[in-house]
Parts: sequence; structure tokens; C-alpha cells
Amino acid sequence: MSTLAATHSRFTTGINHGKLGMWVFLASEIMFFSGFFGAFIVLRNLNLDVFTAGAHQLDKVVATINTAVLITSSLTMALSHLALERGHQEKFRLFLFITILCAFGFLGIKSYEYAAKFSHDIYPWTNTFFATYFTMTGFHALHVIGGLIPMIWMLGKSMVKGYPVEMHHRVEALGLYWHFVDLVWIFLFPTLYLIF
Amino acid sequence: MDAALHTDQHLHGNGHAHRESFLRHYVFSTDHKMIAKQFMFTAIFFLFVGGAFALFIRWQLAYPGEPIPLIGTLLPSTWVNADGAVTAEWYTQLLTMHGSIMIFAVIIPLLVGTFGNFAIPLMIGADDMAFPFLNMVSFWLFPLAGVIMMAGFFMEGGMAASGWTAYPPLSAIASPGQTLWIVALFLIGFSSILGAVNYITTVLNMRAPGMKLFDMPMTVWAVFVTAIIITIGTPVLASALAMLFMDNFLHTSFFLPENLVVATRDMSRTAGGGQPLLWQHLFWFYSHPAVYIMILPGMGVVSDVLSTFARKPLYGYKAMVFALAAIALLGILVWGHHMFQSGMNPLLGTTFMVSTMVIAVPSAIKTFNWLGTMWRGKMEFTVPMLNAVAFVSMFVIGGLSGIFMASTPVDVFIHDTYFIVGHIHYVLFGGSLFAIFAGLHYWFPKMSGRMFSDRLGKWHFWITFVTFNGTFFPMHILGVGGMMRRIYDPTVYDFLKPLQPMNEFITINAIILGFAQILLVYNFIHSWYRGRPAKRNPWRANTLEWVAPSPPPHGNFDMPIHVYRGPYEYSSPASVQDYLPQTVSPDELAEQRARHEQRLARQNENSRPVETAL
Amino acid sequence: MASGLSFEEIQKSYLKVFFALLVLTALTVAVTTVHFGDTANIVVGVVIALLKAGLVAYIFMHLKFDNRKLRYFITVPMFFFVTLVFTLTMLGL
Amino acid sequence: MLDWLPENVSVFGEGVDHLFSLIYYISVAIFILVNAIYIAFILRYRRKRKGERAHYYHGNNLLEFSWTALPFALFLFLAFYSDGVWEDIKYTEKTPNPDLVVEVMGQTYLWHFRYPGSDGIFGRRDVQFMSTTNPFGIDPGDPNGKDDYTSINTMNIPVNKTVLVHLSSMDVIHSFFLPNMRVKQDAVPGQWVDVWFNSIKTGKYEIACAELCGSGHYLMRAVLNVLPQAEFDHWVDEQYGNALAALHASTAPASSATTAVTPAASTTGETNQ
Ligand code: HEA
Ligand code: HEA
Ligand code: CUA
Ligand SMILES: [Cu+2]
Repeated sequence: MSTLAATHSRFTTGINHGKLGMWVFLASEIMFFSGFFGAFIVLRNLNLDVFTAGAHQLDKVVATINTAVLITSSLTMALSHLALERGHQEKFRLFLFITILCAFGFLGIKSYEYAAKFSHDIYPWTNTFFATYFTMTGFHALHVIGGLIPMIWMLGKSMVKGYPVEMHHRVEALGLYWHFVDLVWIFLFPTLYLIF
Repeated sequence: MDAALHTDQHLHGNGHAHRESFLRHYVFSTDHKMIAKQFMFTAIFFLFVGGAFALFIRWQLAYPGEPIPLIGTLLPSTWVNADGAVTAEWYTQLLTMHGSIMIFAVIIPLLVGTFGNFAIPLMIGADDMAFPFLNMVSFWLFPLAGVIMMAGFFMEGGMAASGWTAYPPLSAIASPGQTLWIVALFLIGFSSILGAVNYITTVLNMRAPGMKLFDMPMTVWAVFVTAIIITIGTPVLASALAMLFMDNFLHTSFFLPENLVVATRDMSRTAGGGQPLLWQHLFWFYSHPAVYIMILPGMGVVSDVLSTFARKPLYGYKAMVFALAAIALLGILVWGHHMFQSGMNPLLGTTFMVSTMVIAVPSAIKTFNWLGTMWRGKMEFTVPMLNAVAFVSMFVIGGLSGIFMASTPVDVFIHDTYFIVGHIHYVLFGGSLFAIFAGLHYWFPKMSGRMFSDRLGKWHFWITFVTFNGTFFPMHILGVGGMMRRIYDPTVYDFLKPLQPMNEFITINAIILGFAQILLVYNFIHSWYRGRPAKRNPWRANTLEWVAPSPPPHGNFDMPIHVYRGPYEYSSPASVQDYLPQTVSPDELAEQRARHEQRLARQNENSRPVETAL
Repeated sequence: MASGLSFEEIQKSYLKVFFALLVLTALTVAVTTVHFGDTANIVVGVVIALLKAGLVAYIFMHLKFDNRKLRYFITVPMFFFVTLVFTLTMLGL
Repeated sequence: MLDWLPENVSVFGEGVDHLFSLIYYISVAIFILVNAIYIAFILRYRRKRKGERAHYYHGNNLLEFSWTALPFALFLFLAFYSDGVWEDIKYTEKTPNPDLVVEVMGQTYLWHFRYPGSDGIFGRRDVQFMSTTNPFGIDPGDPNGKDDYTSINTMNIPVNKTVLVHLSSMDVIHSFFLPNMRVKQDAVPGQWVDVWFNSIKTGKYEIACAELCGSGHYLMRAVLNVLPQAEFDHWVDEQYGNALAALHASTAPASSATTAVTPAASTTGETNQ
């Protein structure tokens, strides 16, 4: 008798659907940002001076802080999954909460950065450097938001009636995504702020 | 889903898991079969839209500036001039939307969306996709995108009008319709990525017990490989689109060099410093693989159909699989062959020519293996078979014309001429679309639980086949004559005037071809309700979907599935009939044989000649 | 994943990675103050970024413990990314 | 089918057409081969009686190998053979040194042609000066530019001379297509590409735009007059005269370019403004 239960608990690879699917998705995400990085390199070689000047207008300090914030969130994300996997509900909740805080912190700092640029009327159309800068960081920020939503949902769920331990795979999948967002930033940070 | 639900599905085995509300079942369904049907009907609808556009294009090309018969004067004044002839502006929009719709809203949804969704779970013995909800989302993004793409109709400036390739600066300085086009494509891309994630996970994780990767039918292999191409290629298009959107909407200049002299738009905000060719590289990095996205599933379906109706094992199964893989890998390394004349460094022209030539080899392998499959077969020319057979020879023509263009010096002359248009349609219509016809007829009994009308099917095939060649073969000659693509009125040029009779010939065929498609739709709709009920396995095929009831209930199979052998054991001496389903266990087989022996023995007593009994 | 270990042990390893990441971040920033010349700076920046990425992928994303096949999901796209960038930059389009 | 090719009057056109026909015959051969076998099978291997069985056979590696290797060899041959011609046409280092250099600028929907004056030197260009009145962005300050003259939608060249074209565009991408010369090259804004050709026959030929550049794309037609050297020289002097006349007449040099244009353009009667 083949039933949904039957095949849906069938993991031929030994990796559960959530994790496997997430990895496939992440593979495509890598290619998505590849497009931007490709464009960045080409445009940089075409307008080196513009890019150098632009990069020097960016706020390294803030960006460094933001990097730290994001790394922290990555850590707590990993820990929260670990906690849930081991059945420590309240730890899970705590770490997830910190992760969400960090995510908001990151977005806050980013919007501060944007605001600063706008106030010096620097906009995406100012020059090619800022076009790439706003596009890349913008899409990265969108990814952060995309991660926040399920996190908040999970937190809410676990507050109401505790998050089911056997569903820790979902948290793991989300974690994978979150670490990837962190990874992207790890590359964006030197590319946009440092190497010039 | 529990035993109870299953059993009463048998009572009314019309496959509708009845407990669901209309909305859950027909609209926001998460059942892979329903989603496949949704993809199918939406895409066929778009086939007619895109086709109608093509017919307008054809009319203008054959009779430049003459009013469109019958409906000409009824059309809005933004499309046609006072006496009802296509205007240059609308023509450009028509060809853009024709290409975009046919590729993104017809072929890909039919091959990947429909066949992928319908065939994969059934053919690997799973009862649904790994992520049914994701599956639903990926469908609903598609009509949404379709609507957005067409919405340009109602805006001033009309729809997108820079070709389906949307080369900037033209596309970057274009009307709002172009912006919508960009958004729509982004959504469609996202939809196919979600689909790809689903397919890959399902194929890797949910195969029935006993089914090794190399027990999978070619269709599954093909869609699986296609899904991999999508995961690699489509995101790059997405990022390119994102940048084009910025250029088009926020006046950035990723693709815009300094100080363009443009009247149609205020460029004061645009800083410049961009590189138009960058778009072409990113676009083709996706869109060449995309053309293989549009053929591989077709190749898979055709391989299955050929083997089934030749009653013969697929020739060189492993070679076929490796050929698929090779096409996928190389396919991502040849994008430059669309840019030979683009002003890119000619050295790249050389390298991309070599890689392009090389990638034709796996296609050659497949072609010859199809021939091998038919060799000493016992072919039954049912409708699916006819279409599959047509696919092979039409694809060969399309592929061979590809070789002309792959040769850079020849491409100097035929680039952006109707030779290309001929190539496009031989591979996309003669290839993909015939494969789609084959697949749709092949699985129609399983989808609907009824048989289609064989007579209508054959009429549709023959008319389509003949007028198809009548429409698109002469295009090669137009191309040799030097007729450029995307031109509104060829008679402007003296050297094109002699070609005009051929344009008229093409158009007449195109119109017949177009209306012939109504036969297909009529046949399907009529048979869906009136056709005679289909048995579980009307084609006497081996693969798993034919073990399930027609149409399969929610959850697909009413018996435990275990796979004992590959999908192509036709005419195997081991079996009693001329086919041997993947699910028949060795002991079961032994039993069948025993019974068969007994029957033969009895017949010999009655001293009747064996043949007649067989 | 490494379920053999206790919560505390794994937590410890995570924390180690975390501090390593912080140090590396500090390092990249510090390095930019000294100027080795354009390409050299780029190389350094990228190398450190790769190191950090490796740590995250390897520990946080469990590649170290998981089925090795999962590594394809990073290596394969990387290959195509490199070909793309290489073609784009090699001959200036 | 190849009879439909427009007459070839270019020196390297030979090579292109030859390659074209070579591939044509190869493909026709292959097509006939494949389809002959194919049709034979279709006729021969039908299912006539019920219960008949096909030949139970899974494939043969030697065959697989051979029909992988053969096309592969053929394709490599084609690639390398093609590359020779390709290099002659497009590689800059293989371009013969030109007798005449012309700058061509695409604008929706017309072609601008610019000739160096009697001094044979082009005046400086700069994107900053680019405008509808000054399509090439000629620097008014540069004396070399004074005697340069431009024309719209007519290109005059001497026969049997190597002509080098500096090609670019001032708005969107166009494509400089000379069917009879077997020349096609996209004109990309912000980027100058070189194209060369050498006409072996005098006459009036057409120049087309082969890249979608807007709804007027089909109108972007120019005329190529391949003249005997004498006639060409005469035309040059005439243009030169016009240019100077215009120069003395008007004070603003920028506009001199365009005033010089009008006679040339009107001779063709083919302007699409
Ligand atoms: C289903 C889609 C599909 C497929 C499968 C192909 C397959 C191929 N295509 Fe095509 N192509 C398109 C869709 C497709 N194409 C589209 C839509 C465009 C236009 C885009 C636009 O709008 O600009 C295009 C454009 C296009 C160009 C750009 C032309 C130009 O703009 O100047 C080129 C150039 O190389 C090319 C080449 C090829 C080649 C070499 C193959 C090969 O894969 C073909 C291989 C197959 C065979 C060769 C036949 C079978 C083999 C044998 C019978 C063996 C024996 C044969 C020999 C030994 C020769 N295609
Ligand atoms: C799978 C893809 C596919 C399919 C199936 C088709 C089908 C057809 N295509 Fe097209 N075509 C493309 C993909 C496709 N095309 C692409 C990618 C381009 C390039 C676009 C670009 O340059 O950007 C192109 C370009 C293209 C051109 C070149 C336009 C130009 O460059 O100026 C032409 C011209 O003849 C053409 C014709 C046709 C015709 C006659 C059909 C026929 O097969 C259509 C058959 C008709 C139907 C299936 C539906 C019939 C409709 C009815 C019966 C309703 C009738 C009602 C009314 C008329 C109101 N196509
Ligand atoms: Cu200019 Cu088309
Ligand atoms: Cu291609």
C-alpha cells in the first residue's frame, strides 16, 4: 500500500527532502549572485577609477559591525537548531530569538547606511559602482528579509505550543539558507568595501 | 491518506480524491497530476495566443501594409492603422511577444511543467512530488507572469518591443511594457527554479524500492537533467533581468555606455559606463542552456514512445543517458555562438565555434540511437508514434541548420536572417512541439482515463506535418536570400523583392497550420468527456505509470510498487507477452510462463496450430 | 550530523568557529590599511573570504558531517561561475 | 538552394560562399543518409500480425563509439576549416592595411558615413560632443576635422580597394549588413569595431540594418556605390568643396558636417528622416 506517508518518509539518498531541496536551491542561489559578481568584475575593469572612488565613499566601520552581527546570527542559528535537535525547547527559542534580533539589527544598520548615502544624494543611478553596490546589497537584504519571515513564524509557533522536535529538519533547512545569506555577505563585504 | 480513502477511490476510480472542495481540487491543488493538467491547459491557451500573433506577423510579411482580412478593422487603433493593417510599432511588439510567449509560456511549461509533473512521480513509483505545496506555487507564478507580460497591451507604448532577447540599450530605454516583460520573466524564472528543486529532490529521494538510477525511463532522466540545467542557468538570467530592470526603471547604467543620444527618453540621470555586451553574455549564458531545456524533455519522451511502439528495447540506453549529461554540461559552455557578430572579441568566436561543434556530437549519438531502436522493431504507427517519428527527422533538419550557424564565417551572412528563424522553428516546433504532441497523446489515456480519437489525431498529425514543412522550410531559403529577421516590410529592399512570392507561400501554409491546431484541441476536449474509457495499460508499456489506474487516484498507486528491471524490456524472450513491466517479480513471471506452457500443451492436444492461438 | 557528541561539545566547536570568523574579519579589515598593491590586496581579500566561507559551509552548514555528495551543490555552481567570470574578463568581452 | 545567395562582390566572399556550400552539401548528404535509413526502417519494420516480436537487442558499443567518433571528427574538421576564413574576416591582426578608412555611425534609423578630408586624417572625436547635429562627436577645435565630410545613407567607395570601416552606434545596437560583401557586424554604442571589405565589382548595392533597433528597423537602409577610382576621386573633391563652402558660409563648425551632408544625401533620395 503506497501512501503519502510511505513515500514521503522514503529518502533514497538518506538525506531528508528539506535539506536536499534546500541545497539544490542554494546551488541556484550561488548562480544568482554569480551573475552580479560577474557584472561587478566587468564593470570594475571598465571604470576602475569610478569604482575606487565609490568604494572609498563607503562606511567601512559600519560594514564591519554589520559583518560581526551577521556572523553572530549565523552562530545562534546553528545553535538553535542544535538545541531543538537535542530537545532543549527554551534554548532553541532563546537562540532563535537572538538570531531574529541580529537579523533586524543587520537590516537596521543597512538602512542607516542607505540613508547616509541618500543624504549625500548618492543613488543607484549616480554611477556604475553605486548601481552594483545598491543592487547587490539590496538583493542580499531581500534575502535577509526572506529568512526572517519563517524564523518569526517558527518562533511564534514554538511560543504557542513548543516546536515539534521531529520537525527540527525544517529548522536545519532554514539554517542552511541563513548561513548561505551569511556566506554571500562574507563575499560582498571585501568586494564592495575593502579591495579598493 | 489512509487505506480507507484508498479503497473507496476504487469504488469510483475517476481519480478525483473526492473529499476536497472544488477550490482545493481544481484551483489550488497540490496534486502533481492536477498541476500537470493546469500547466497543460494554460500553455495550450498561450499556444493559441502566440500562434495568433504569428499569423498576424505572417499576414504583414506576405502582404505588407494590406488590411488584415475579417478582423482587421475591429482591432484597436493602437495596433492597426485606419484601414486595418498592422503598424510597424505593433509588428515589433507582436514578434517580441510571439517569441517570449512561445518559449516561456508554451514550450517550457508543456515540457517541464506538464510532463515533469505528470510523469516523474508516476514513472518512479512515488505518490506525489517531494514538495507538493511548492509545486502549486510554481504553477501559479506562471499564469500570473503571463498576465503581467500581456498587461502591456493596455499601457501606452504597448507591450515589450525589443525581441525576446531584449538587447539593451533598446530594452533599457523602452516603454513600460518592457518593464512588465522583465518582471514577468523574473517570475517565470523563479517558478521554474522552484520546479527544478522539486524535480531533483523527488527523483533523488522518492524512487520506488528496487529502482536504481539506471532503471529510470528516459523521460525521467531528461527532466532530471533539464532541472539541473535550470538550477544552474536560470538564476543567471534572473540577476541579468534584475540589472536590466534597474537600468530600465531606475536609470542606472549596467548596460548603458556614456552619453547615448536618445530622443525617446530623458537620459540626463543616466551616468553611463556600462557595457551592452554584458547583457548578451549573461542572457545567453541562460538562454542557450534554455534551448536545451526546451529539447531534452522532448528527447526523453520521444525515446520512451519510440521504444514502446517499436516493441523493442531502447537502443544504447546508457549512451542515451550519457549523451543527455554531455549536452547539459557542454550546453552551458557554448552561449557565445549567439554573439559571433556582436562585436565580442573574435578570438572568443573561435573558441565558441569549437565548443558549439562539439556539442552537436551528443545529439548525433541520440539520433543514431533512435534509428537503432527502430531497426528490426515491430512498429505500430499510433498517433504518439507518428509524432515521435516526425520529431526525429525534423530535429535532424533543425540540428543540421544549426551547424551552418555554428560555422562562424557562414554565420556572418546568415546571422539575424530568416535562416535563423527557420532553425528556430525546426528545433522548437519540429522538435519540441512534435515531441509535446507525442507525449500529450501518449499520456492522454492516463491523464483523462479515456482514449482520444485516433482518426482526428492522425488528421491533425498529417496536416500539421505537411504545412509545418511548407511554412518553415522556405524560411531557410529566405535566409540564404539575405532577408533579415524582425523586419516589418521586406519590400523596402530591392534585393528582397524577388522573395515576396515565397513569403506569400509561407503565410498560406502558416494559416492552415494554425487552424489545424484546432483539431488537436477539439480532439482533446471532446475525448476528455466522450472518449471510450481507457484500460490501465492501453499501449502495453513497461513503465510504472501504466500499473496505476487510469486516471490515477490521489496517491497514484493502488498496490505496493517494487521495481525488478529496467524500463525497456520489450519483446524479451523471458516474458510471455511482447512486453515485461518493471513491476513483475521473477516468481510472478515464472508463474505466467508455467500457465502459458500449460495452455500451449492443451492446445496441442486439441491439435490446433499454435500460431492462430497466439 | 555529529550526533555522537554532546550538546556542549558541539556548542564549543561552534563557538570556536565563531571566534575564528571574527578574527578573520578583523584581519581583512586590518590588511586593507597596509597596501601591497592592487592585485595583491584583492587576492588577500578573496583568500580570507574563502577561508571564512569554508568555515561556515564546513561546520555551520554541516558539510563536514553530512553526506559528501552534498558538496557537489557548491562545487558544480562554482565551476560554472568561474567559467562565466573567466570568459567575461579574459578578453574584455 | 544556394543560387538564392545575393551576388558576391567581395574578396573574402569567395571563402564564405565556399564554406557555405561545403556545409550545405555535407548536411544534405547526412540528411539523405539518415532519412533514407529511417524511411527504409519505417517501411520494413512494421507490426503486421498480432503477437509478432521485435528483435530483442540492447545495443552495440562498437557502433556507439563509431557514431560518436565520426561526427566528432567531421565537426572538428569543419571547425578548423571555418576558423581559417573567420580569422581572415575578423581578426584585426589579419586585416590588410586599408586604402580608405571610413567611419560609420548607426543612428535610429539611418547610417552616417564620415570620410577623412584631403589630409586623410580624421578630426578628433569625443563622446561629449555627440549629439543629433554632431553624430560622430567631432571636436570643433581640431583643425584636422575641418575638411572631414559626412554623408547620410550613402556610402561611396572605390572598386578593388581595401576599405576599413570604424563602426559604432550613437543610441541602440544596430548591425551593419552588406549582403553582397558578405559583411555583417553589430554596431555597439560606446565601442568601436573594425570591419574591412574589398569590392571586386563596381555597382550600386544595398546596406541593411540586421539588428532589431526599434519599430523603424526595417527602414534603416543605405546605398553602397562602388565607383571606379576616377569617379570616386571626383566625388571626393565635390564633397571636399561642399565642406569648405559650408565652413566659410557658417561660423558654427559643428553644423558644417550636416550642411555638407545634404547634397550627398539628396543624390540618393533615400533619406528616411
Ligand atoms: C530546441 C531548441 C534548440 C536546439 C536543440 C538548438 C540546437 C542547436 N543550435 Fe540553435 N537556436 C535556437 C534553438 C535551438 N538550437 C534558437 C531559439 C535560436 C535563436 C535565438 C535567437 O532568437 O537569436 C538558436 C540560434 C542558434 C545559433 C545562433 C545563430 C545566430 O543568431 O547567428 C547557433 C549558432 O551556432 C545555433 C546552433 C545550434 C547547434 C549547433 C545546435 C545543435 O545542438 C544541433 C545538433 C543536432 C544535429 C547536428 C542534428 C542531428 C545529428 C546528426 C544527424 C548527426 C550527423 C550530423 C553531422 C555529422 C553534421 N543555434
Ligand atoms: C516553440 C516556439 C515557437 C512556435 C511554436 C512558433 C510558431 C510559429 N512561428 Fe515563431 N518564433 C519563435 C518561436 C516559435 N514560433 C521564436 C522564439 C521567434 C523569435 C522571436 C524574436 O525574433 O524575438 C519566432 C519568430 C517568428 C517569426 C519571425 C518574426 C520576425 O523576425 O520578424 C515568424 C515569421 O514568420 C514566426 C512565425 C511562426 C508561425 C507562422 C508559427 C506557427 O507555427 C503558428 C501556428 C499557429 C498556432 C499554433 C495557433 C493558431 C491560432 C489560431 C487558430 C487562432 C486564430 C485566431 C486569429 C488569427 C485571431 N515566428
Ligand atoms: Cu538599426 Cu535595425
Ligand atoms: Cu544557442
